[in-house]
Amino acid sequence: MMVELLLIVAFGGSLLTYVLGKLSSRLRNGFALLNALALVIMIGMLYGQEFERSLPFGFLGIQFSIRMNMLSWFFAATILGIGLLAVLYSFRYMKGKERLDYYYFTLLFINASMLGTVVAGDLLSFFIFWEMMSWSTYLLISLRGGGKAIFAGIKYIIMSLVGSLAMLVAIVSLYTAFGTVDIGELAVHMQSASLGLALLVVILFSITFVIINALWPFHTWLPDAHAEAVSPFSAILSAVLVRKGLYGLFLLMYVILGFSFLDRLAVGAISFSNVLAWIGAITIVFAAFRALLQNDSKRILAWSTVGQGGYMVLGVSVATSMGMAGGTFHILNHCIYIALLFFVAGAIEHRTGGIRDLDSLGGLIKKMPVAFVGGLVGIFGLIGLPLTNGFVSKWLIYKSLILEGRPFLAFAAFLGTWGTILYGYKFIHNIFLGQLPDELRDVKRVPFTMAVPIMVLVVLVFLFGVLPGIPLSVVNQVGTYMGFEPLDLNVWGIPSESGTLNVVNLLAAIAVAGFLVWLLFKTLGRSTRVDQSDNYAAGAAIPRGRYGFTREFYAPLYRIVSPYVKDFPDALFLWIADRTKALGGMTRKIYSGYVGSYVMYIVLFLAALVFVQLTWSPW
Amino acid sequence: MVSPVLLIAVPLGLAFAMPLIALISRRLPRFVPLVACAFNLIVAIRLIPTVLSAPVIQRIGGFSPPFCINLFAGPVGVMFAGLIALAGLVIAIYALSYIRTGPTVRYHMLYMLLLVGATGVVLTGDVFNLFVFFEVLCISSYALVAYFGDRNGLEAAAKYLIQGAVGSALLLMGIGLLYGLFGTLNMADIASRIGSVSDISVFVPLALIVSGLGVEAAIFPLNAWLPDAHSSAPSSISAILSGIAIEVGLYAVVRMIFTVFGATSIFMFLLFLGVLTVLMGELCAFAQTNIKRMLAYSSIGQIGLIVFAFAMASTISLAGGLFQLLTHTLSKALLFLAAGYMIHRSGSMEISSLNGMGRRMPLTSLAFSFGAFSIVGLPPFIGFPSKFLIVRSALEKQQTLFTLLLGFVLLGTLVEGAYFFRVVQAIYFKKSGDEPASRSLAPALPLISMLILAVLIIFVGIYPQPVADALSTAASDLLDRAAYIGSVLR
Amino acid sequence: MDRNQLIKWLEAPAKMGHKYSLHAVYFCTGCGIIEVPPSITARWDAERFGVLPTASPRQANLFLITGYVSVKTLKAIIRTYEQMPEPKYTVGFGSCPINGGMYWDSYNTIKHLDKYIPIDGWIAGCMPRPEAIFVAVTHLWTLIDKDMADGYKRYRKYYSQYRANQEKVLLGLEWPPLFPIEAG
Amino acid sequence: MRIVWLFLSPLIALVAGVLLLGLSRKIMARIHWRYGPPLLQPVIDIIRLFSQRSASHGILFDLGIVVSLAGSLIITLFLPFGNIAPLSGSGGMLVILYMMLIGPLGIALSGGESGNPNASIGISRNLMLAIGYEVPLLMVLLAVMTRYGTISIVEIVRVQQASTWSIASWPLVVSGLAYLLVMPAMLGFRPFEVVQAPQEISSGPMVEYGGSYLALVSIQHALSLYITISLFVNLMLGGSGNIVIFLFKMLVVFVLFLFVNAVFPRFRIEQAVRYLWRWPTLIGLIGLVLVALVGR
Repeated sequence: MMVELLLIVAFGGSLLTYVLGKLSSRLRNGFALLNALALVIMIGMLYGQEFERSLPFGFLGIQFSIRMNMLSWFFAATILGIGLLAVLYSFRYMKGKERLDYYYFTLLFINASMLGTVVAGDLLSFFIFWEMMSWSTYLLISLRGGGKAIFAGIKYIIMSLVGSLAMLVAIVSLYTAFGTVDIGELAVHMQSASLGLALLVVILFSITFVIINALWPFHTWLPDAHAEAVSPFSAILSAVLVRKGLYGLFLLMYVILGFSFLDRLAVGAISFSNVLAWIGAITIVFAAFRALLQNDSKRILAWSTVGQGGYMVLGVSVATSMGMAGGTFHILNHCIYIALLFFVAGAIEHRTGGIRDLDSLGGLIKKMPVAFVGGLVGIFGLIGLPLTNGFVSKWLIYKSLILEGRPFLAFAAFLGTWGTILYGYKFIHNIFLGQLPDELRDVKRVPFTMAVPIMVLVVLVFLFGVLPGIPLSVVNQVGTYMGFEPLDLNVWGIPSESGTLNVVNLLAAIAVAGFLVWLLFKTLGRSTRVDQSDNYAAGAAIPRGRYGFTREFYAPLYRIVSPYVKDFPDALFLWIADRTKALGGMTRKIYSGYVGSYVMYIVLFLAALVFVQLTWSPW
Repeated sequence: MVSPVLLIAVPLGLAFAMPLIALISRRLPRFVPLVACAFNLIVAIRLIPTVLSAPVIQRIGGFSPPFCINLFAGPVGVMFAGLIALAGLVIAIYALSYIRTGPTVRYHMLYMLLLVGATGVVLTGDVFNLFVFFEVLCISSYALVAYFGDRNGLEAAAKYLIQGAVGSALLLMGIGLLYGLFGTLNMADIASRIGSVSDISVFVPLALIVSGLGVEAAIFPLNAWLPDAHSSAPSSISAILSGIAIEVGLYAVVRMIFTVFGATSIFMFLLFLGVLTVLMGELCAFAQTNIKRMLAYSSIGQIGLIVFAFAMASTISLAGGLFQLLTHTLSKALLFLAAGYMIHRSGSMEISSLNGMGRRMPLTSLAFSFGAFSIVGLPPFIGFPSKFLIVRSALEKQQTLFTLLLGFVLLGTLVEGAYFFRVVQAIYFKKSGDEPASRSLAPALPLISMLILAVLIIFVGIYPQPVADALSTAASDLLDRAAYIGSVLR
Repeated sequence: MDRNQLIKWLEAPAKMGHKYSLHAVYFCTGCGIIEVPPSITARWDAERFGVLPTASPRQANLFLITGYVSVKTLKAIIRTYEQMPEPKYTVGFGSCPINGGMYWDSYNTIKHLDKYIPIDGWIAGCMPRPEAIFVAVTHLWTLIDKDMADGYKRYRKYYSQYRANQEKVLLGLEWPPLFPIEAG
Repeated sequence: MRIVWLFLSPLIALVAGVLLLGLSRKIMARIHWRYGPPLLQPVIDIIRLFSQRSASHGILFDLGIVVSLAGSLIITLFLPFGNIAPLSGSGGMLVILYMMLIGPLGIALSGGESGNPNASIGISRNLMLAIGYEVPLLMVLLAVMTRYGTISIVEIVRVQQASTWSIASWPLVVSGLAYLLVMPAMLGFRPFEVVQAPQEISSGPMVEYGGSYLALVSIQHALSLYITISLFVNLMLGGSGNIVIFLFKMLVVFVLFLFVNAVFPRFRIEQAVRYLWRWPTLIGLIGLVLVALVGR
């Protein structure tokens, strides 16, 4: 009964929030927070339960059912956790903006429908929740208004519509083949399915999930959408919503099809997982270099989201338990630090009056220390430095790739990481470091309700980085649910035979060495704090106003790589859209407005009928 | 046991009594359509359970078929009648405050006649009656298109009139040929004897009738009148035209092909025609900047979808087609009604003039977006189950051709989504121009009518089971020729 | 290295460090700079004395003012001197910094540089040869040994006067005082 | 015993690094026909710097340096040094790769905090150079790891001890060549000395460092010299059974690249990256393909 209650609370909560908003905004905010909190608590109580139950009602004779297991729980937990933080964060961020009732309603509604997709026990209800997720997301992306946001919204909804139509066809063909859409039963039936059907279904589903997971070449909706949405929602988008695609892939590959079947799909070296892995690799490298060329704080993060999706797919498609654990754990980690980074970018935006251009910021570390800590930790997690959570999952992914003898994929992954370092440092440097421009002298520090989510996430990044055993045990259960043998763990890491990971040694070493050096530094060195204006400028006093090197930070590298990392898919899709419009313009010419030709059409139609009859005589 | 004759007789009588009622009070005629439609709705609903068990054959003039004119109130017919009455009621409520200028009495009278014609077409069991009712329908709609009497309206009406006349002429010729062949006009009778003559001599009337009815049914090359007529008519009339008139024409085509001619082999032709219609309609709509023309073209696309569904000629596909028909009636009526007041507010039909409507007319905009989502076929709106049924039926054919054509249809749906979402964005997220975003609701009555439609859309979308069951019996009834013949010629 | 060297190292490492690693600001104030390249390259090789040109004043502890000082240059000199970390040593190279030299009557040349920043040693001559630099360096060593190279201490102590002189000639400075200025 | 080595090996690395630094100055002087400074000149400099009072630009300005030096110190625990590798059991090559980031990142953060454009330019050059040489380097490392089928560097060294040096074994010789080509860039020697180009950007990231900051940075520099070379020695020259031979190998490699350093002028960063992405990458790719073909 718990899961039904969960869904009821989620959907009802969103509606009720809207209604309360009409009464008073305080009431609305309070209730929204309460609702999100209640959901988190309920999902916490559901931990470890595993059941599948059919609901009393159906749809066109298809019985709805819900299921709860570690896989669903894992995703549901991420969704609700980030949802809670995003709601808390929104209070100050959205303050004074218009259409707040609408905003909170849609936000909670999206969370609810995402929850629905992960607890759905049959593909039809999965699809229905999925569609609700799509259009409600579309309704929230363009909230800001303005040309770019509008464009982002339409781009998103059209691509996701392509995906959902493909999925609809796939689901219905499954239904016509087996007369059921229940996931559990399909898993049984699929083993006896014909290859043709399986291939069709796999391809159609993969289109859907690749689009929503924004892998190359279907990534093009993501950067616009994430950059243009309001920041708390950007966090939700790239932390959890994009990862629904991976949930779908898990469902497809390991729950419905299963290993044996995936092997049957293989043609020589071209197997489903191989293709997927290479798509992931291309995505990683492409996204890393695209991110280098960006100059908008949120756009950088958006591209990094694209790239990280590639890592997860790499991990998942190397079907070893270690790779699987790496991919799954990376989903969690990414959802933590990307949300953190979007919160930070949003805080900067909020305080500096909506500045996202990296050229016009700088030196904010003195003004917004909390945001700086958040940003730094987030970037460290993104890079995957030791003692942050990103390190463990990336370590698992690299290692599984190397031990599986996939050096080229591993190379792509490493290269992506080094690209990440470049744009990550650019993000930190151009926003927080360097000289503080005059126009930012009176920037205020991050408000409390925005600082709390940031700090929570910072703590999580380090917690999961230092004690990876805790989340990995959950990840292990997810893996075992999908039929992988569990990794052997201890709370500090992975004591496996071929190269172990032991974080406690790292922690101790870094702590001791850091302490010693600090001691040396403090005892021997004597230093006086000077103002930023007291700075070496070849003997001259530094110019007032703006003095720093932020513009075209990696200019020589741009000059080298920019010809090779053009966004060809995007251009292609835009071209297609453009052509379609032109085609419509041409077809309109048929309706010339001259009635004579209209009558002629009627006569021609008759003539065509006669012609057909006389030629083939079908009637 | 109410008689189906009432469905026609009462509104007809009221329509002709309208001028007399007008003598009593100028404000009274506005309410007559309400009364009539409400009455029809009740009668139809009362009838549905009985006809689901067995069709009601209403003989007129005491003779027994084939020597008399008979009404055939099968499940399809009665459901259509009910749908017509429902749409008519809702739109009549809307019209109460929407139609203020011009010869209102004549408007309501013609409106009634239109509904009568439509009801007659769906209920009659006699080919010539079909023609007559069709003319009633068409002529009243010609007049209504030109209601405002402005240049566009008159031009559109003239075009509509010419093409409609050509269509009717072809139809009449076809019917004449049939009469010549069989010496009877009763559908069942013709159907029973259709096999007795040579194919080619059956083909000629078939071709004539299909193209004649096709004009009203707006199948691809024959639908050139539609965009002008729908876009320049008053919004209430646009709603009724694309919500009822086209569907009735389509019903006539289907009844003719399925029941009278039983020409199963024409389906493949219709299939391609349907797909072509979908692509044409959607592509043209995608290129429109005028909201009403866009909606009109999208109606063409929807008709194509329905034709596609009918032409697959399986129980599920027919049910899907009928369901899609219901979807289209409700959603498109809603869209036209909502658009009507938004245009009324902004004073222009350009999509760009709807920018920021969401703030100025929140409820109307909400209704519009419901309609749009439902037409595109997103859950949990009514459009989803119908689309689901159509896709399912196409895939159950288990043939590559059908799958391919389905792909094209879905492509059309994609384009449809593109332009509808564009409009929704314009309404909600584009900043309105110079005009201050002062919030003003549409008058109460139109809102009520939109509300009814919206509630229906959501409710059926969430709980489509009963509708689907009823429609599947209707579909089987439509498919089953022998039962039809038998039930009439007892 | 011999024994008393070692003892010196042990008892005063900092002082020895300053002696044997004099990193000079590579700062061209006047024509005298022409003598610096030969002194640091293979011909005379200043590096064997531990004298090395640095790129930024933050890293240096020796300031060679090579050649005449115009008013405009004085500002840069003061700025650079103030940015050097203490302890720091200044050497005026050539006669111009001492008394204006051949520009003694120019309206725009600073005579008596030591009115504006403290100078630990002078190298007379126009031009002095590179050997003179090494003479100066060895002389500076002895001064450091005797704690007489205390220019930076003087600068702290009499900062208000120095600042006053600087502002008089430069008509105001656009950076705040380095040390608190006591009144009077 | 292990505890002792835990503290001893960083110290040895430190001493070795500083000596290498002094040696480099001496040898460079001799190549220039100069007498050159005493061997311990770096030590004198460090003492002098520690005794100077310096200007700080903020907390990150201090922390960055500390973190980078600490990170560099820790790597010495993961690199086998002779036959001693106190912490190599926990993470292997991947950890080393990531820890090697901490040094440059720390300097980058603190340099950025200094708010001097020269520092920013230097850092951006540093990162660009890094991605320049990481591309071939990663190919080489992956070739080695795939060849020996392990990510543990101790294992790699052991296998080489058993059989032969990787640079002398068949498919890996190509990768070894690529490694040799990128070594100057990793050491920051000419022609890749673009990061702290004193004549252009006044020693780049270190422009604001004086006193103890500069001292720590130069110690870190010495350590990074040590780390880079010992990684090469471990991966390519088969490490060594005892410390002396190990240090000797390091010395040879170092002097080799010192000669390159002495005779080359400086690239522009753009030329440097283009070069690194052309020849070494090509050779590294060939090596990787060969390894992938030949297998273990």
